[in-house]
Amino acid sequence: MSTVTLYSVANGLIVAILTGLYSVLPHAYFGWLVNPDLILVLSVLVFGAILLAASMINTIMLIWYERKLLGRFMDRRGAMHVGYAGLLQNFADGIKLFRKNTYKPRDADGLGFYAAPTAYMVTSVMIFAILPASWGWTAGPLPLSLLLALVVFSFAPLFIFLSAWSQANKYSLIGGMRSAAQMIAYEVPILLAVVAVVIVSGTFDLTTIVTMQTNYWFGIPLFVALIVFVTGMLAEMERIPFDLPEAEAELVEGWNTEYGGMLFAFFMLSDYLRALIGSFLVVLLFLGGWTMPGWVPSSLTALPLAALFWFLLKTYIVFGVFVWVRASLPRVRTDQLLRIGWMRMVPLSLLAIVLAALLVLAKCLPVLGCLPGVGG
Amino acid sequence: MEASARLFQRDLMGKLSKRFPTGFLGLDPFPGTFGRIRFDPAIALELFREIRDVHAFEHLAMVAGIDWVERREVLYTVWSDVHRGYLLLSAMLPAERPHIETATTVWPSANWHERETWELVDITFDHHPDLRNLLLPTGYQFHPLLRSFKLHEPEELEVKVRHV
Amino acid sequence: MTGTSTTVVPKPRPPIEAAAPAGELPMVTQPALPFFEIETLRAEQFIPNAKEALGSMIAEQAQDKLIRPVFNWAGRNSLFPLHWGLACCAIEFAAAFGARWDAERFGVVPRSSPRQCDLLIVNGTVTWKVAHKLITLYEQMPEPKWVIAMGNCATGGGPFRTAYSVVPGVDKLVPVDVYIAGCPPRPEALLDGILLLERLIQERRE
Amino acid sequence: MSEMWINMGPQHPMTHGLWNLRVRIDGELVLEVDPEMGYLHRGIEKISEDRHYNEVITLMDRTCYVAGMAWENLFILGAEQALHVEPPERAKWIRTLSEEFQRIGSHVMWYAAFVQDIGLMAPFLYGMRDRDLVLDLFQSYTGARMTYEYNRVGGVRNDLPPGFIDRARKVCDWLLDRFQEYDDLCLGSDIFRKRCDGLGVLKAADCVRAGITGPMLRSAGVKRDVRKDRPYNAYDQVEFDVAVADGADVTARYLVRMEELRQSVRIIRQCLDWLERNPGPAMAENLPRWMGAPYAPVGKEGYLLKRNYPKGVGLSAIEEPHGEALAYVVNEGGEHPYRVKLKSPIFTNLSAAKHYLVGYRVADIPPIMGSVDVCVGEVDR
Repeated sequence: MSTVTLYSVANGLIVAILTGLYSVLPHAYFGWLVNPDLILVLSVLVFGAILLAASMINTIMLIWYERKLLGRFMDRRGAMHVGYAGLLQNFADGIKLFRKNTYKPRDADGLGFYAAPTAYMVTSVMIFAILPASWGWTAGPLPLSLLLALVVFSFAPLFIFLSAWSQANKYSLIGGMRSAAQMIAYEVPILLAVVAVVIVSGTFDLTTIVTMQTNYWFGIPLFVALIVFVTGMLAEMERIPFDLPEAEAELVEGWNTEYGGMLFAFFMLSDYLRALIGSFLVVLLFLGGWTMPGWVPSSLTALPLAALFWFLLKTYIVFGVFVWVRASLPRVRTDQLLRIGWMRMVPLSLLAIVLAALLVLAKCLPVLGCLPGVGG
Repeated sequence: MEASARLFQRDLMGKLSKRFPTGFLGLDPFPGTFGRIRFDPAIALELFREIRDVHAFEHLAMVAGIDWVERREVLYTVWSDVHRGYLLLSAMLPAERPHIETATTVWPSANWHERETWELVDITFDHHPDLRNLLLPTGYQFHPLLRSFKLHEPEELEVKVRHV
Repeated sequence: MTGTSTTVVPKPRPPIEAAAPAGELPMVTQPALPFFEIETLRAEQFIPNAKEALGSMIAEQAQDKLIRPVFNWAGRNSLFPLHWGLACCAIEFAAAFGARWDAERFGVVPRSSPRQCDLLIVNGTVTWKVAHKLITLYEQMPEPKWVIAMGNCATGGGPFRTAYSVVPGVDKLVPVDVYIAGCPPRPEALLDGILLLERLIQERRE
Repeated sequence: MSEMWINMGPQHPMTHGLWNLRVRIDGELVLEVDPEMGYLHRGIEKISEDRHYNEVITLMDRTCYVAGMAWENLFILGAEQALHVEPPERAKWIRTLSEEFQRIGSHVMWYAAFVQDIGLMAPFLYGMRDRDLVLDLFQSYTGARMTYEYNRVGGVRNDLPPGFIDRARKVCDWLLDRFQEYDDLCLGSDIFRKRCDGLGVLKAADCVRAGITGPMLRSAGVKRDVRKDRPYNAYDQVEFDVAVADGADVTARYLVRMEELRQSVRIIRQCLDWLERNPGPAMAENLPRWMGAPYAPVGKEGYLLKRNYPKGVGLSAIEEPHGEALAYVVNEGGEHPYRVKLKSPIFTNLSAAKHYLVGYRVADIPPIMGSVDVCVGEVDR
């Protein structure tokens, strides 16, 4: 495997610029330019900037994709007139929300009101530094990247509840309560489903997990875990049928009722960032990540961004399934949702763990590699 | 009108005049219904009970108030699933302080109808559980469906808007 | 640097012809200097931070030419109306978001919370009972915001203008940008009104 | 969480109109409700006293804006009774046809709004799409999508245009297919059944006591339908079944409305057959000029003449898409009605809100209120 990663690219870029500058400038005064600490800091910054830009653009395209797809499910066209096929629609929305004036409702708690969306956004973006999008698109080897990603992912209920409480609005308070209950209820099955993957792969490193899926996708032997994970992710992302916290019909826009302008944009963007993360995780854990099927000619596999392309393709297909679900299912009720979570999903995920353990014990996993058309 | 309906009408008239020798003022024919009972407001509650329990008019469809300038009429329209027809009950009230016993104890659906009639036609329903404004803002002091209340083009009125 | 900063605002240039006495040809054929240049020259002599004043003028120009068009473009293309149905026109309002007219093509997406909206479409009869709630909703919307009076009732009371309970025109309560005629206006008319508003936003200078 | 009052309205996605549902909740449990009406009170009954009979129709269209044709029919029936006018047979059939089309339009609109309440997004668009087809038909013979002003004292304004009947038949076929699709989307979904079964239950005895009418009453198993019990227009000559269900819950109301849609198509087909076979005038002849046939009087001289027209009173009842609606029209011999009293079915259905909302959860309020099918225009008038 090549060692060219996103971080190494950023690092190389910084090193080249700094050494170039250093070579033309007087050495006596500019020795600090080639200080390794400075290079490290700058590389991390550049890495972060690239990552942020890539994830933001991806998210905005994801919103566009959802709007267009949802339009098609609804027998209409979605955004059309801003840019080609409405591609610039979300940029217009973003700039407009940036332009709106900021305010704080009179009774709102100032710190919570401003801090919650920011923290929500920051934690969502943070996960992108952890998730590998291809063998090169990583910060570097992270042996516990899966665990770290899930930990950061589960911060959200805290911030949602903080924002819901600090708005001093009854609707958002109800929404926040629901959201917290829902997210905590669905953390458990998600983690248990991940345990099944970990049992089979024996590692918490996402890159290794993907590499192990070269022959077969984990989604096939761990089908039960896949179902549990996708359902749990739907709940974590607060999408229909589990979008109770934002239930438009009874709670006016749910827990972000009082937010407008840029803070609302933060919430909106974070929601889609989390949707993107959820799709990423499904692809990484169960659908073979960036590994390409065997029928792809090797000349294409060798192309520099082929792995990234396949990964994004899979992600968008998975997200398309989420949109499909959103277009065709009604919303469940809070008690039903919690009952599904605790009484269906948790036993199912335990079953998935047992199945995974049996598969490992019976040593029948390598057999699956012989199935045609399944994996690499 | 069908013969059976006419028969029922005559039967009803006989029974009611026997039951209420003074308060029952007559049963007028009214096209498409079993007729219109005129009654004295003093016997309102007993009449409602009688109509519902004995004659099986269990559905109160409408309560209407009409301002005849010198009098006010209050009109109840009831429906019977047994007889399949409407019956009108009408009482004339004086124009000064018109009031009648509420029908909510007999037909709970009268609640909002009477609130509406109270605020629009200014007929008070005694012992109503919740007589407050329904359609008009709380504290509106006019009764728009009285004949004395005239409508104006907006240009004839001065509109003062106070931002609150 | 001094503690206080004064900004020089260019005054509108007075008409040159008006300076000449009536009935007499002006002697000077050369055009006079633009007024604000004279101001600047004088300012350079007397005001120490005239350069900054000039810089602020340039910044204003840049805002005029670069930033404002972008903001106006964004505001024009992303109007979020408030999801609020008042009366008859609300049904046509909903139809405009249906499959046949699909107002989302223009980036118009209704939101339920006034905080996230920038367009109040008054789609129906406004009564005095709901008037102060309408004003509250309008005030809850963050700036910049616009109002469309959809239909005859919102414009001037419509068939109910003589009624005792109806506000004869919502412009008595909130400032209205676009009026749409019709009782109720067809969804095409609503879309036309929205496009008209978009033109107004595009030409906005503020 | 302690108890608190929340205001659902006047600007709230649940209300589908301009009213306010004050709810006292404990956590998610509803303890007490208090509907607050009057935000759309436009004084239609008062304005009617200042208008010519044919001008009142303008107001009737706007009384209930999703069922304008039904309210026109209602008022015209009362006015004709009060003015002692009998419309020709063909006008009655056209009115029956129009009312059934309006019922389809209203119920499909209800479907669109109701499924949105429980979170189904796409069917809202499907409902609006199919409603537009019905509105196109209305437009082809009345000229308007929602506010028709089509009925007149003594008949209807104009006859059906050529080619209408074939078009209407095609729309009927298309709609029947779509109704099946609606059922597949809703009844075929487990989540839908979970959300709606056993919700907002109001048993037959309670319904009757609370004065509830329409699909809500029939969903409790009471077979009361004004079209059958007290036929008006041409309903005594068409065949149809009264849709009833026995669940008395939200699902039952859904089933009743869906069955009514199918029955409406059945009635419309019979009407179309009759109208194809029987040409004739759609307007009564020899009407006094002030009655403004076939158009509303433009010049004043038409009805400023002194007349000695008989006084009269009319009580009309129709089965509006939402339930039993009544109009009481008093004619004192002038060109204006002396008093028009309208009774809206939703008015009483809403007044019983505490019977079917208390004890359920906040998340249940939108589906229950959706199944009541609130149109505030006719409640507040």
